[in-house]
Amino acid sequence: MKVNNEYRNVFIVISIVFIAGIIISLSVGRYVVSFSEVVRILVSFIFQTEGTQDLVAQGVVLNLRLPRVLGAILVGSSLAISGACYQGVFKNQLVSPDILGVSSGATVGAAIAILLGGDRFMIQIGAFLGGIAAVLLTMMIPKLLKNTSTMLLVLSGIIVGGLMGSIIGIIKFLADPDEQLAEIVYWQMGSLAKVNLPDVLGILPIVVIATVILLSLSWRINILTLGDQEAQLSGVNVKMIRSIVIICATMLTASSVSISGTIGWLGLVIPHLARILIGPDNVKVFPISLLLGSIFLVTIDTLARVLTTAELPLSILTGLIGAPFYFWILSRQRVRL
Amino acid sequence: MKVNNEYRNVFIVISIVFIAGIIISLSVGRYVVSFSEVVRILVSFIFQTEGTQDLVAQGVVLNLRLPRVLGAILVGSSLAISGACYQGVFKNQLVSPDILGVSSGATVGAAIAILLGGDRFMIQIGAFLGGIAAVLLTMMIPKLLKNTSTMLLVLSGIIVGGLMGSIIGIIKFLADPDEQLAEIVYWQMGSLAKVNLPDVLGILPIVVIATVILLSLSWRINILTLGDQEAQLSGVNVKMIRSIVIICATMLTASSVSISGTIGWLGLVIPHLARILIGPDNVKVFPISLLLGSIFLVTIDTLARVLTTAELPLSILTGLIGAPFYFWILSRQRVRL
Amino acid sequence: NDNADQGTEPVGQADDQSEFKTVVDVLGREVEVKNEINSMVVTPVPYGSIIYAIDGTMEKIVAVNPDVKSEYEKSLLSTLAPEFADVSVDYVSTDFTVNVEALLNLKPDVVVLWHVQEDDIRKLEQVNIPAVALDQGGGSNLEKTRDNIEIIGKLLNKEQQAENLNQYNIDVEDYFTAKQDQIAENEKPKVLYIRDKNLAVAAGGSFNRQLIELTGGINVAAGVKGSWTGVSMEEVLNWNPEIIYLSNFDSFQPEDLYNNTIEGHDWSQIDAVKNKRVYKTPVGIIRWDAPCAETPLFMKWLGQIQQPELFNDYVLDEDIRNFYKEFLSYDLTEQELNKMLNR
Amino acid sequence: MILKVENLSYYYDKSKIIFKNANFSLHKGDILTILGPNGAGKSTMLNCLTNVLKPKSGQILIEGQNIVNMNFNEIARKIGYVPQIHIPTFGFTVTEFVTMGLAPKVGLFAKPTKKDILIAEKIMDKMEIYHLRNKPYTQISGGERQKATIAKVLVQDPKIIILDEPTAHLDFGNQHKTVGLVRDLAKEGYTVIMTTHQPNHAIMLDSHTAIINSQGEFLFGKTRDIVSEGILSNMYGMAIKMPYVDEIQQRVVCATG
Amino acid sequence: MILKVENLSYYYDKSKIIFKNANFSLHKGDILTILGPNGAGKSTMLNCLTNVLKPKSGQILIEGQNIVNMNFNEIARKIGYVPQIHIPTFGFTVTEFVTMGLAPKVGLFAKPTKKDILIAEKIMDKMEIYHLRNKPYTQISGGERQKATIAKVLVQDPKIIILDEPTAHLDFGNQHKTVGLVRDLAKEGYTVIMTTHQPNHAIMLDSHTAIINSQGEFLFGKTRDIVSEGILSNMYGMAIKMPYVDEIQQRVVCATG
Ligand SMILES: Nc1ncnc2c1ncn2[C@@H]1O[C@H](COP(=O)(O)OP(=O)(O)OP(=O)(O)O)[C@@H](O)[C@H]1O
Ligand SMILES: Nc1ncnc2c1ncn2[C@@H]1O[C@H](COP(=O)(O)OP(=O)(O)OP(=O)(O)O)[C@@H](O)[C@H]1O
Ligand SMILES: [Mg+2]
Ligand SMILES: [Mg+2]
Repeated sequence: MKVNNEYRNVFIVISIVFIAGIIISLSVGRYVVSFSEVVRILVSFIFQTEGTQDLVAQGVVLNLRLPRVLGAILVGSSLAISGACYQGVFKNQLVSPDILGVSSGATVGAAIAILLGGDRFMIQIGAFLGGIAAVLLTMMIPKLLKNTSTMLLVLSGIIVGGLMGSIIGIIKFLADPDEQLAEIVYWQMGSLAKVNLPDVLGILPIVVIATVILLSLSWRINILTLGDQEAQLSGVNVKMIRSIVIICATMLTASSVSISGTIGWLGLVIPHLARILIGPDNVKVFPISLLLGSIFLVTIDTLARVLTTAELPLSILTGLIGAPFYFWILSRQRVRL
Repeated sequence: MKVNNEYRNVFIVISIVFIAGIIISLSVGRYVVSFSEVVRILVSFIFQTEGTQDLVAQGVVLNLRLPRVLGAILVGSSLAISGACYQGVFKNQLVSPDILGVSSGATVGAAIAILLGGDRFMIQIGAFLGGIAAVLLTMMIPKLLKNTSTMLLVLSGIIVGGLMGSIIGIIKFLADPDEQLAEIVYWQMGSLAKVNLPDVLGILPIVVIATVILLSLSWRINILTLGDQEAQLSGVNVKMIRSIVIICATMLTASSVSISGTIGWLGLVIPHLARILIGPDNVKVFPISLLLGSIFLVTIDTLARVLTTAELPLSILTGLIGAPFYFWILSRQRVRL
Repeated sequence: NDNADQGTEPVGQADDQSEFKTVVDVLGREVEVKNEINSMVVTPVPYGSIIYAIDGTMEKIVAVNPDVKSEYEKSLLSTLAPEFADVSVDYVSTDFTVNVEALLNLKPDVVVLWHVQEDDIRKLEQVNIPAVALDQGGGSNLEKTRDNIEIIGKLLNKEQQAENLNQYNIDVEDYFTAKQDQIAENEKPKVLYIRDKNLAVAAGGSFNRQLIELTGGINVAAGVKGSWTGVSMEEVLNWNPEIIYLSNFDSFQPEDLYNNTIEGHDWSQIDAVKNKRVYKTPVGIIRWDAPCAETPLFMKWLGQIQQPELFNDYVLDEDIRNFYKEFLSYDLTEQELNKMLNR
Repeated sequence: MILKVENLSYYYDKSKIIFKNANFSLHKGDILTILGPNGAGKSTMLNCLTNVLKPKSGQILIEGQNIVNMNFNEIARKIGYVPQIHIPTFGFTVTEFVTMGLAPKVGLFAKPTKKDILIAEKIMDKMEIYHLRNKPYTQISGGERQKATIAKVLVQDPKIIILDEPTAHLDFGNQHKTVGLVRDLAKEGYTVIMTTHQPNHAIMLDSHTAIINSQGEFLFGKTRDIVSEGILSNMYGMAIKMPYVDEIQQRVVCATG
Repeated sequence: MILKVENLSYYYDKSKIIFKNANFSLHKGDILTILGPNGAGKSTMLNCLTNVLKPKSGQILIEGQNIVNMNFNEIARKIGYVPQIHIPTFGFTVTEFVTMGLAPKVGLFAKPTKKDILIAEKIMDKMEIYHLRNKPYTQISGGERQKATIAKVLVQDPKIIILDEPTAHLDFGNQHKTVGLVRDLAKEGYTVIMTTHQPNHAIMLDSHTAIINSQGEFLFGKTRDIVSEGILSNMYGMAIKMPYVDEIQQRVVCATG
């Protein structure tokens, strides 16, 4: 079948770009480590052999770059796949992972942790719990109003988002402007600069489990796009699937936001790119989104630390690089939207 | 006709609340001016007669409170009506006035002005021009791609919004954290504390003209919601109407944001409330939104200056007051969405 | 226009007209204020401590920006000026905006604010509260800080004290300027001044860069744009600074670097860390990281760290003690001095 | 001559011509029923006639004026269109919806007046949907919605009324009422073009009929000439009988088997 | 007995009963055609039968089991549903769409296999839409989409197939093919319930017919008993003749006038 071959080709090309991206990202940086040196360090790390004696280079590659690359892969893929899921569940291509308030909730959680003087771990926990709490609140409102339409759910997300926005405002208002406010603002701009291996390992199980569940549900999510009634009559337990998807996607977004701060835009745009490349079938869209999201964030994060002496926040680059790139894709494909 | 009477009643009730809101707002504040004194000051101001001799009270009412109330009316009504318009033009109840990037563009403009050390007037001009520039950019993209679907326009808005977000990030990054950053952050939180009469008079002509045009087009905008093709075949020049509406709504949002900073949420939610109250007919939704927007912002701004001795940013209160209020309306109406 | 002529008429009209004086602020406005100022509202952050240095008390300050208060609590001022402990922080926001109406109830004799707060100034004028503007450039420029100090002196009828303070400032600056050509480029240590754990550093446009260079160091981040700009750890490895200063904007300590406990950082291979040359900047009556009354002392401190051989004709501890005695009328204890210098 | 179509052809994709060489003209009071199998191109042709799609060749003249030189408002004053499927987003009431037909007649900034609404209500009454006037348009049955859409076009009051399968969702009674309505409209001087999947409707209207077949061939003529056992059998690809039924004094199209 | 409906009634709003006291039962291979004027409540009844709406009184038993005790998957294995109007949001290909019918048969986390797709393609071939298999579902004609939706239900392979106006957008040929298809499905052992606005289709299928009239009254019986001039005239509110046409050896429902 021609169509499936096309998918396979796209998948292979993107996988190659993905691996190349990782290797390039590990090899470049403000501190120059030669490519052969990088390979030697990696080999000795993987096989736990004695490798190079250049401790600085080894520190740079293993302690500074590697965790960031891994972090970028997890965060990028999580945001992309949860964006794709939400777009399917809400039958709307313009929905982002923030739709139910997870990002703003995470920001509130992180900000509270910062306000209470918590360390990085506390901030991560705060962000994670805050994100989940916001989504729970969002999902409670339609229950309270005894109206379970998607429209009301989305509206609830907006209500909760507004509320969280205000709470962030209060916290910023109360925060000590030197240390705490700067920290909150920094967090909101997104950064992988501080990611270390334990962070990555901390969210890894959640990310893997949620991703696997969502990938397995991809075909059912296709059916959800037919509309609640028709999906139900096709034997899909709409409420259950929707709940699972929302829970998994929330877990993904909350965990990734917890280590990187808020990163806008990616979760909205990457699934779109995937759909432009291989059509609306989520069975294909999810894996492609996952890869594209990783590639995109690894690239952005590499640029963030390489481009200038200053370490650029991710939110700056996602827009600056992502917007023209997206525009370019749109103009190349002349897609019918 | 029963239905039209219902509208008239709603309109009258809301108008009364509107006027009462203005009077209350002028009468309350941290500095106590008796109600009779307020009335005397206003009367002597309006009829240019010799009034009270209490110059401080006169200064408080005429120089501190009146410009804020007028500012709140203009900004609240502008955001509400432009939200209602965009929702009609884009056939989507979840669209806010920011959809084409006007707010983020205005923030960029204001932030650049702040970075260059501009004064308040420069910041206003910067915000206004920035907002318009962003929308122009958004509207250019579909032209460049030779695809004029609404979907692409909305996507362009997202692209431009992302881009603007990044530029704001850069500016914040470059800004001096002690003064400029605080000012930008504060601007983003929205405030009417600094509004004075010249500001209000400066945007008044634009707001009045754009509002009148939009109110007159309200019925045609109804027809736009039928979809492009059907609207065209009903004799509506879809492209023209859409352009006029976008231009006017952009002018409204840009001017109001220029004097108040960004105020989220209002433009999205107020038209919704109006629709809950009197149905989807824009001929009724526009005037009601206008009044509700004014009432809401006058209330919020009054609370911002009365609640505590410090000035609270508006974005804190819009969410804190608005979210539960909106929830309450939803729960009272048990609306079918 | 009615308001224009009332603008010169201050509140509290019962008072005798002869008790007024005119102060010219940095905007060139001639502000009529009470001769004897008894209550003032201060929005700029370092000026709480500067007023203390000039006036010897903070009891005239009735309301400040919350930051002034938090600075106060972290500094020696909390010992020196206990009268300030209960000052109100409710009327001014951290972005310096004042709630004019609420302020009216306080009836302050004068409000001191930054010259860029034009709207607040106008609103205050409209309700007849005298407002005196200081140059915000004082945040990054020694000369402008001195101008501001002069204005504060006039306001408080302490011109002489202000002048002395400024003169000391000029003398110390001149001392360092005079020795500039004696420092060989290759003997200047590579210095990095870090603001917080996010690696915001004193960059090309910063006040601290000027001080570092004046006192014989090379700011490795001089090429970075902005005043405080975030950089990456890899870049720091690249620079490999010999001396690191940690500001008081963040609570981090040299031990955090020595023990490599900051997430996402790797300090172990940096010379400054290997040689234990990481210094926490001192806090006197205010943190020295930004222009303040104690800036001359800060220069001296920097000088002896960066060029101990060259700047050897003063004893830092003594100069600090003298400064406190002369300008603040306070005898620093050994313990207080050690705490100030993080010893 | 109110409508003249010359040499019209259209394709979405060059490899598959939807129809070609369509030629016909209609006068005041004429009815044209368009028959054709699914996917032949009936809706496509209507979209060309309403200037929504630009024909790949040929031209369309309305009262002698080329449609490409007319603006939306002029077209809407000449042509009213009832689409095959209508999807509502906002819950306008039926009255509000029907009144929208006034758009080409009132000024750019105008709103319908009380008088306009009375006209609309009269037409709703005629279409037997007056009792639904305050119901949201999103909460009425498929057939009711069909009638509301027709009412909207009558409010628009054009010269030519184009209906895409107007009877698709109507019950048997309403189907025949609609056929009667079309006949009445023609008598009142409207020119009516409609597509249908019921050849019987063409016979009942007995005016002009066009056929588009799956190969894109176009055939036009008097209904009695076009609607014949041979042509229909050929077009639908099945055996069709057209016995004359005395009870209704008309031929009836029947499928055999 | 595959389906038993007892005393069913429904209203959206207490002031207007949509239907009441509906009683009937169907066996394997039965066909039920539901006739009724627009807005009578046919779609509403189908929504009750598929458990989308909860009846206000009465119960529905499928193979003896009360439908309210069955979960979605169980219902979908018993009942397949073809809606009256389908609005697509994403441009799935026709194959992807049709394959979605497999949902109740594969596990929660499963995806259709190559074999499943082959089955779907066979059914698409049978429905004559195989040539459209790679076309986006948003870019095919109304009739083509109708056929795709039926194909999807055939893939689902339930016991009872419910179709809401399956012939509404089909051309005359396809209408009769669909009627034939329904007959074949019944022969294969499916129980089929369909609404239609063509009483002729009921006659052609000649099994069971139900009528819902505008007053909400429900009538059920053998088609030959129910579809009579009297009952139809009454229900549609117009004079109806049902002459016997020799050519097709069947009665034909005709409107007079
Ligand atoms: N937007 C489009 N892009 C490409 N092809 C299209 C598009 N719309 C329709 N088609 C194709 O053009 C052909 C004619 O479609 P059209 O809708 O005109 O048929 P129709 O005669 O109205 O059919 P029906 O009786 O089913 O409504 C069909 O094969 C269809 O698949
Ligand atoms: N969601 C709803 N809320 C309230 N009333 C409704 C709703 N849906 C349908 N109705 C009303 O219920 C009645 C029956 O509607 P239904 O769609 O079942 O009719 P139907 O027999 O299928 O008509 P048609 O032949 O036109 O499809 C109609 O009067 C309609 O206006
Ligand atoms: Mg068609
Ligand atoms: Mg129906």
